[in-house]
Amino acid sequence: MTARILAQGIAKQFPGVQALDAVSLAVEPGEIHALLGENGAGKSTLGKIIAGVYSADAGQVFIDGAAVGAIDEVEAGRLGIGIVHQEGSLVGQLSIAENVFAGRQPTGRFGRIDRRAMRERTRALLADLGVTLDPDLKVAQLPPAQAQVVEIAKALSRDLRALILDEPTAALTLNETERLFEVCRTLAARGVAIIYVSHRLAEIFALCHGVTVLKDGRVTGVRRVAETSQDELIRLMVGREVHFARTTGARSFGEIRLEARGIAAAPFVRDASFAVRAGEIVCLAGLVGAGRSETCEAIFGARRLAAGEVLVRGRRVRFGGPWDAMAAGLGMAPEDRKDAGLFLSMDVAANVCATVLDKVSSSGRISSTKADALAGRFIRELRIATPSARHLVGHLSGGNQQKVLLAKWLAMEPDVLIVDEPTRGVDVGARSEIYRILRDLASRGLALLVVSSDLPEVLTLADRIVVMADGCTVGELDGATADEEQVLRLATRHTRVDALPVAA
Amino acid sequence: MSNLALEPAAPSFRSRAGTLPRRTLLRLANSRALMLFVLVAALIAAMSAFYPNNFPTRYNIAAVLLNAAQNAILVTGMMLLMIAGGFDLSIGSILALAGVWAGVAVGWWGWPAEAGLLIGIAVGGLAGLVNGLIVTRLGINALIATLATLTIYRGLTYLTAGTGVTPIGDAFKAYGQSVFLGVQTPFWVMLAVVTVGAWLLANTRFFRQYYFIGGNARAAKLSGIRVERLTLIGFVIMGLLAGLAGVLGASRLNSAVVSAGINVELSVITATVLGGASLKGGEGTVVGGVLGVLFIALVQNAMIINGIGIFWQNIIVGLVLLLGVSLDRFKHTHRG
Amino acid sequence: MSNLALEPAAPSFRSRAGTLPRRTLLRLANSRALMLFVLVAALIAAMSAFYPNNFPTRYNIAAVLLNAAQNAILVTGMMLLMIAGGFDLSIGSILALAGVWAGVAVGWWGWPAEAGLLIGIAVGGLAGLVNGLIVTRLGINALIATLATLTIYRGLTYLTAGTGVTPIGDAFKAYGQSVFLGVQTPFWVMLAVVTVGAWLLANTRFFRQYYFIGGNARAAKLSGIRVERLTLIGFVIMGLLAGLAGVLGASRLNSAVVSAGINVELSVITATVLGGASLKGGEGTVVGGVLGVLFIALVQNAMIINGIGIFWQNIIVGLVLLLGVSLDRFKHTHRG
Amino acid sequence: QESNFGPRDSKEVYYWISNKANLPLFVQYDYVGMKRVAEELKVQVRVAGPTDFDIPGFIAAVEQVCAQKPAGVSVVGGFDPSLTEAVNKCIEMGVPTVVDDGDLPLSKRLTYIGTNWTKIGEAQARAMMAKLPNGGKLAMTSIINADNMREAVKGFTDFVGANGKNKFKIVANEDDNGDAAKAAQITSALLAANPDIVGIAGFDSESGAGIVRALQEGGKKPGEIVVTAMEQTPDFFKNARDGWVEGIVVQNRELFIYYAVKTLYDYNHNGLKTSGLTGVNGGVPVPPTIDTGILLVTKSNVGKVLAALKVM
Ligand SMILES: Nc1ncnc2c1ncn2[C@@H]1O[C@H](COP(=O)(O)OP(=O)(O)OP(=O)(O)O)[C@@H](O)[C@H]1O
Ligand SMILES: Nc1ncnc2c1ncn2[C@@H]1O[C@H](COP(=O)(O)OP(=O)(O)OP(=O)(O)O)[C@@H](O)[C@H]1O
Ligand SMILES: [Mg+2]
Ligand SMILES: [Mg+2]
Repeated sequence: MTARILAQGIAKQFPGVQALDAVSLAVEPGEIHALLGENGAGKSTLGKIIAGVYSADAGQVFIDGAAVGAIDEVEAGRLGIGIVHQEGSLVGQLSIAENVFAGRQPTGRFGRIDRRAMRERTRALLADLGVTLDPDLKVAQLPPAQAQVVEIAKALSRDLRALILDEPTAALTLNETERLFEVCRTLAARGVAIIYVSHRLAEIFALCHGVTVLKDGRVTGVRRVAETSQDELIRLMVGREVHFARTTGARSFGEIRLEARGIAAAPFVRDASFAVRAGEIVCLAGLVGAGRSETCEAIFGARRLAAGEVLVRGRRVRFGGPWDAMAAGLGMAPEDRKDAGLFLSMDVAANVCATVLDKVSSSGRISSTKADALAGRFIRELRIATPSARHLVGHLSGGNQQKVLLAKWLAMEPDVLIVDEPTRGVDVGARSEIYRILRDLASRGLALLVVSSDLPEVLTLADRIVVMADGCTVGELDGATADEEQVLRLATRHTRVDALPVAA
Repeated sequence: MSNLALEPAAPSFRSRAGTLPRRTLLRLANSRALMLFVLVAALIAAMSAFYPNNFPTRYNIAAVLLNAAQNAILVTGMMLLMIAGGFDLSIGSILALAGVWAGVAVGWWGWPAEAGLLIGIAVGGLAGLVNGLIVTRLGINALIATLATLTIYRGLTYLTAGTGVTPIGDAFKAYGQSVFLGVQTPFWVMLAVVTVGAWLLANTRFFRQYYFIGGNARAAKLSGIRVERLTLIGFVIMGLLAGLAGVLGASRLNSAVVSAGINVELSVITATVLGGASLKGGEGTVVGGVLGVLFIALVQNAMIINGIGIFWQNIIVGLVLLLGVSLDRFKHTHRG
Repeated sequence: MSNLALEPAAPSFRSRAGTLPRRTLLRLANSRALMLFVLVAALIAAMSAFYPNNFPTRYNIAAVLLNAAQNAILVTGMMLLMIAGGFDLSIGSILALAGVWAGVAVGWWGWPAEAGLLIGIAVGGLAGLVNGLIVTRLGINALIATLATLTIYRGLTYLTAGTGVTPIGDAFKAYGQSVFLGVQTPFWVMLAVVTVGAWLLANTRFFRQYYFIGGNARAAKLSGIRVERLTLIGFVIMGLLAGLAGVLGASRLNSAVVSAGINVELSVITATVLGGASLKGGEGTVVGGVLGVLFIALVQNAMIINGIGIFWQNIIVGLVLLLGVSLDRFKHTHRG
Repeated sequence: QESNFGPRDSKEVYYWISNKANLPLFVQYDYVGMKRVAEELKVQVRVAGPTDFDIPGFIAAVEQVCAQKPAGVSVVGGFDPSLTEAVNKCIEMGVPTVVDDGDLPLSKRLTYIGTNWTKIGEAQARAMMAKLPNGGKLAMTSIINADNMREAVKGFTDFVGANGKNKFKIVANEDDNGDAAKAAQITSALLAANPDIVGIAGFDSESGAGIVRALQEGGKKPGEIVVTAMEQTPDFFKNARDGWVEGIVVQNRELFIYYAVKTLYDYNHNGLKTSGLTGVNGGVPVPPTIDTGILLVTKSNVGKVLAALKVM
């Protein structure tokens, strides 16, 4: 049987980076093939070359044995290659239906767009993925997880021969992930070849047949999933052992640093109460759209509080904006790193220093020495893979961007740090690194509030788990003893405002 | 500050309750276009009530419509470009260049009127093509590219005919001066352009792509939309429309004026933004843009009828502009 | 098309290898500013070689520098705004308004010259404040807001003194006409403004924040940068500088003219973009902007000395502009 | 298109500097006089200045041209009093400088060559009032911020005030910005605002064409509303023949620069000294103003004009 997708000897260079070097990859029809590798290993680049976004410097791509020359996105679509981009390809101002059929809307007479058909087909595609959304909603109004589902629906809206999924589940919760897997299996059964990129090894073992591991732009191993182990894959990827240990035993915490009492903020947060103590890691868990991110923004002064109060070190505070929150010792790494977190067209050093301009300046004057030193420190400590501190952040791989985002807030040395989805798109090595850093910070007395939709992550990190549903905090669990089921039960329980077991 | 703007009012497909007219109405709702429509209607009503003998007369209405024709044609093209996140400052010069070429062909070389019209429009399209090539091939941003061609095309206009061409010819002027249902040809041409343009932009797959480009060019490209090619086509369309406006103007005055269209880009962009476009791109409708042109034209007409001194006219136009764009901003803030 | 622009050259905290001049040179390298510097130097060398008796004379150089002063002052403020992703179209009107107020205060009311200068600058700052409030408080985008105030301020200028004020007074004109080292005061004021502005923007923490705002306003806000307040301050600074340019101009000409500064916004924005700014924001340097002004001024001077026919001047200016911005685009393409 | 005249090898260069330096009106008339005088005196005459309305650019051009120390400069002064200092600077640098078309009375210019814009306003008013024995509402349109236009507006207004008594009322003074299409738009609105309007005067070269167009579009008959205007293209004179325009003021624009360069040339070459007060600079032969006069073209004399211009 000829491979559905065959890439041979692919090389690709970016200024200062050899992203891919003689990489080969073969995927049979009906196979779900995992592509693994650290951040910056070149996974997305390979996917983009196959999908016609980039052209390779060397090497050749074959689809069903036929060599495809220099193609662009349009041609790739015609060849039946679909791709879910890591960084998204949706236009916020337009409706879900239009995004799904971008440039390929079904048309009726006189080339007129057939909106009814477009809506119906969108609804059906979304239903396949287990989501009910009004196809007329604007994508900008969707929380990241739902946008991700739309992104997937968009790739599925064509007649596919091959599908590339670049970290499709980074923003998804369990439920949607399961649905996506089902869809993948159905497609595979129909003979579609799927390339699956993810940093979650458990997913690889649950879904994939074969796996190719990249490191620094080279293939370090090709395995059958059934014949390999997590440890082996990690070794191939990282070159060393990585282990995830749960927080063990009860640690001692300090005074209450941050407390939220009955917070409400438009449009989804209705009643959130919890406290974070010095040295403690509190994880805010919940389903998509539970209002966790908005709660954090409200606390941080980036969103207007409609009701309730925020206390920092026991004192009631009213923040006019994030600057006030920062002055009070709060920091917040937002979940959407492209839109809200980073300055993509600026370099690493500038991004790291954005929150601490006063720290890198003396008597009002920016000191490039200090800025360099600070950036250099974090590049080393967080092992950010960048050619230099002068590299534009927009050119870093997703995981490394995430590390820059963390660095930016660590540089501020806050008393209370809110981190929204700290490891979205981060590789296993870096993830354990980030966990280590977060724990380390906590042990040094920082109060940490972590929002995460990744349950294993919640269980690994949390000293205490606060669960939100429907804009309200609905319960608390002990981080050391809680299990996935307990969290999910709280998060999915139908709650009414008046029947809330609000945490003390 | 473009990146500080509040959330945009991009058109979207609303639910399809009811009949076609009702749906159209619904689509207008919550939009700049509706706001302008209300403002225009209110202004017409007020003027008709206070000046029944001056404002709602056949000649006055015809004159307002005729004078708005040029900008309404231009706004159709500008809206397309601005939806795609671009714009064209050189339209005034293109307009003059097209008019002068038509004038030279007919008035000096004695070509038939139709050939003159065509050559003018073609010159406009060519100028637009050059703009588009500079922007897409050389990668120079639209602001500086069209600022440069603004002066270049104006220079070419002077070189072509330093004194302009007057008169052009009787056959030629018929195209701009003949009257149909009480209004002159340019108005009817405008009506056709605007109607077709509005329909195409709102309904066809091809033009719908411009909303993607303006909304997020990178995402559009990843979605298989040929951003560069479409941008180029957008500039050519703008050029053709500017050429059309140029030959119509020349024909209406029976004179190809080298100084035609100076500063017209500012009033056209004003109307386009008033009509719902933004510099960021991704939003706006042709109907909105045309209502923007009409609104400004009516305000100017109203001020003269009211006998407002010219010094005050500037101030009032400015205030009205602020009012026009702030009304629905207000609504936005309330929506959250 | 702004969202199609290639990768921007955002400033960064550069390394400080070597001495101050060397560092400055390094910072220039790879930038629009360097490109312009080379172009300016080449033009000066060529003109000096070909026209030794006309170009490098004291009078000619003084005239070029003096005439570039107004735009160079304005470009400093415009650069700040454009770095933050905004801009101001009303500067020409602010300039006229400030000049006329100074003229009225000194020429009509007999106030002392210094009071006239201060009132003019204050009027400029106030106009800038109004712009800033409209943009930040009402959330109206900078394009339409300053287009509106462009006409409003011009209207106010006419209302203040319909015919302008000529002459203003001897004490007043001394501020714009006294000569120091062969060049008139406005040049030295410009030099001070530009030097201080360039230093502040490149080196201070406060002004560095504007790059972040332009880079990503939302991220800047979440990083604790007071986006709205800084935007407001940016508009006030622009207003103050426009006011300064206005009173200097009035003083130099001993005449407060109601039509001063018409269309100046376009040439200032041209120079700013030529100097490395983009409509998207986040990039540009004052040095670049000033070199942009100087380059355009020199090209115009060269054309006068060359005796190039005015019919060709537009075309040449346009082509030179395209050349200026495309040179480093070329480099970009090769890098990426 | 030519904008440098005279023999290329001549070392003696005179400049004519203006805003909108290639305005069709200039090209049509002033350039003709320029070419003529350059060839006659065997000197170079060059055009300089911005091609759009750009006062700073205009001033810059004056200063930079004078920095070249040319044989003489003529500055078109009608736009703005702020040119005064630039002209003074030229004089101080020793460059013989005159002003044409519109005056800069406060400057140290050697002389002003051109028409008296106040008289132009008066001439239009006189022609209009003669045609309207019963009086009525009048309106004006011009470039509102051009100095010479302001003089014309004042001349018109004062003449009507002085001679029209209570019969006439000026209802509007609008700004057409030198754009015929804008003038048409304004005229239409004026007709709507004042259905009983009897006369409209236009002071810039583009006003007349726009006014006439709007009247035609508004269904008026020739002469129904009395129009006075400035000369524009040769074709425009047909409107006087056909009755659309009552009077067209002609300025003899060719003479402006012709006499400007001649005056400068004489200043440079002719040894004549005058003893009169007019003699600046030790009695050189330059009168303080040279009025080229105006001609009012009406239906009665338009035939000759059309014949001379060879317009059918
Ligand atoms: N457009 C670009 N310009 C410059 N460098 C780039 C560009 N795109 C990718 N790179 C570089 O190429 C390398 C590979 O990037 P790629 O995005 O393929 O990594 P990845 O394996 O997908 O990482 P991640 O897991 O973080 O998504 C990285 O070093 C990245 O910095
Ligand atoms: N049903 C919905 N319709 C439209 N928008 C929604 C809906 N639900 C949530 N959102 C959007 O999602 C956000 C609220 O969810 P938020 O991101 O705070 O939740 P979360 O618990 O942090 O979820 P996530 O896993 O996405 O981070 C808001 O920005 C809101 O606009
Ligand atoms: Mg990737
Ligand atoms: Mg969230």
